[in-house]
Amino acid sequence: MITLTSDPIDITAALQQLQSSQAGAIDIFLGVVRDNTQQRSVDRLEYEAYDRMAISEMQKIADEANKRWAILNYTIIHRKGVLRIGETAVLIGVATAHRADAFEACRFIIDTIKQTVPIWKKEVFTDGEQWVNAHP
Amino acid sequence: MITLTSDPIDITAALQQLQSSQAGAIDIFLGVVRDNTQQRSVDRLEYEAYDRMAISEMQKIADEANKRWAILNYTIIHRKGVLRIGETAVLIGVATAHRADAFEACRFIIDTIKQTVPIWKKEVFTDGEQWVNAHP
Amino acid sequence: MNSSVSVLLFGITRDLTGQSSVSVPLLEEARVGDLLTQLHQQYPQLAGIRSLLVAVNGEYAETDQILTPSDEVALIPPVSGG
Amino acid sequence: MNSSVSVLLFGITRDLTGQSSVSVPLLEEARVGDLLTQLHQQYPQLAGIRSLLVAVNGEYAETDQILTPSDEVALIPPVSGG
Repeated sequence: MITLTSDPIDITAALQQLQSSQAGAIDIFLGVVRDNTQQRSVDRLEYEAYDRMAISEMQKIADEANKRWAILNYTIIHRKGVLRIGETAVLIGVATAHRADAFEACRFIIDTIKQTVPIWKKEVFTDGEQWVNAHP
Repeated sequence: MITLTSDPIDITAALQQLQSSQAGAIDIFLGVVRDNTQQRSVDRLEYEAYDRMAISEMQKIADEANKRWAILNYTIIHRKGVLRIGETAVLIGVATAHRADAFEACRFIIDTIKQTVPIWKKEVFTDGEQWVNAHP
Repeated sequence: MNSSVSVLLFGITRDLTGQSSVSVPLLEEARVGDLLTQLHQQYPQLAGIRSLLVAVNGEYAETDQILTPSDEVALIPPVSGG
Repeated sequence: MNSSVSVLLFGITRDLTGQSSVSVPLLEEARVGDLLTQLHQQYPQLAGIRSLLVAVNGEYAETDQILTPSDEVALIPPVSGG
């Protein structure tokens, strides 16, 4: 299941959705807003998405992961809007029979999301702001 | 934090304990009881531990992970006793600044637990039972 | 025939132009590469961005793809989700 | 001097012997390897286990480690946690 949302991510609900009686391994990755980046103090992050395409690109990644690994269930949830320190920006959950598949698929999904999905993050520091990756 | 317990694993509490304002990534691995193994139908698992040594061996693994990766917080929780399909037998959680460390440390911890920690699992099938790994 | 295409702007491209979409005149048989050239002429500040891709109807497009006025076009500056 | 050491048994070793600990007579300067030999003589069914390690005072022990009656000794069949 793929979700792009302005609401806080409900980890318990995500876990519930991953359950499968055949699952022996579940890997859950959380991308969290931390209080600093490159030694600059972060006040908040502002996420913006090209919604329609962000969802279809995340679906492509999930489809590719399903081809490469024996996935029983997965969930991808990405936040948009203003996020404060400690909030979860992205949750990837993968349930598989065996643990290697869960770890590898989960990592593939988050790594690829960061490369191809049209979502943009502005870091708002205590002393300025910048769109991440935008500048040479 | 390291826990060996007969009580169900509380994932929300584990997540709470992993929080850190410096954390940008949290990886959580769950080992779950699945309904079959090698095509045999599983009724339940029975876990037994040499408690004192299981805890000290898990602590050694955590210490080694802390040396190898920049870990902000970790939690390792292992169940003992009778576990039914869908129950969580083990939870590993690692919080780091960057995601590669979280994935690698989490996987190292679960892989090494399976090699060195004196915990034993009996698979009780619908038609028999066996101690896992015990026989040649 | 004079026509134009509307281009959606996000992130730094929205900030730099001050607009969330811009209308760009479209010559017949214009390609994605032509659109990028026109946008750079119209908004020289776009040159400060590390890379710019174009999506057409929600899919990444090559520079030789031909545009039509009914396409949903978007400028995609470097993504930074996750 | 006649003495003995108590050996904790877990998992398949407990099932095979029907006991959760056994007392093994200990000669002076007896080593972990000697204990394993005695246990195998006393409980031939242990031979069916893929491997057996010994822990002394909660640490994996080499076969040449010398045992004393006050040691906490445990047989460690192949682990299968996780």
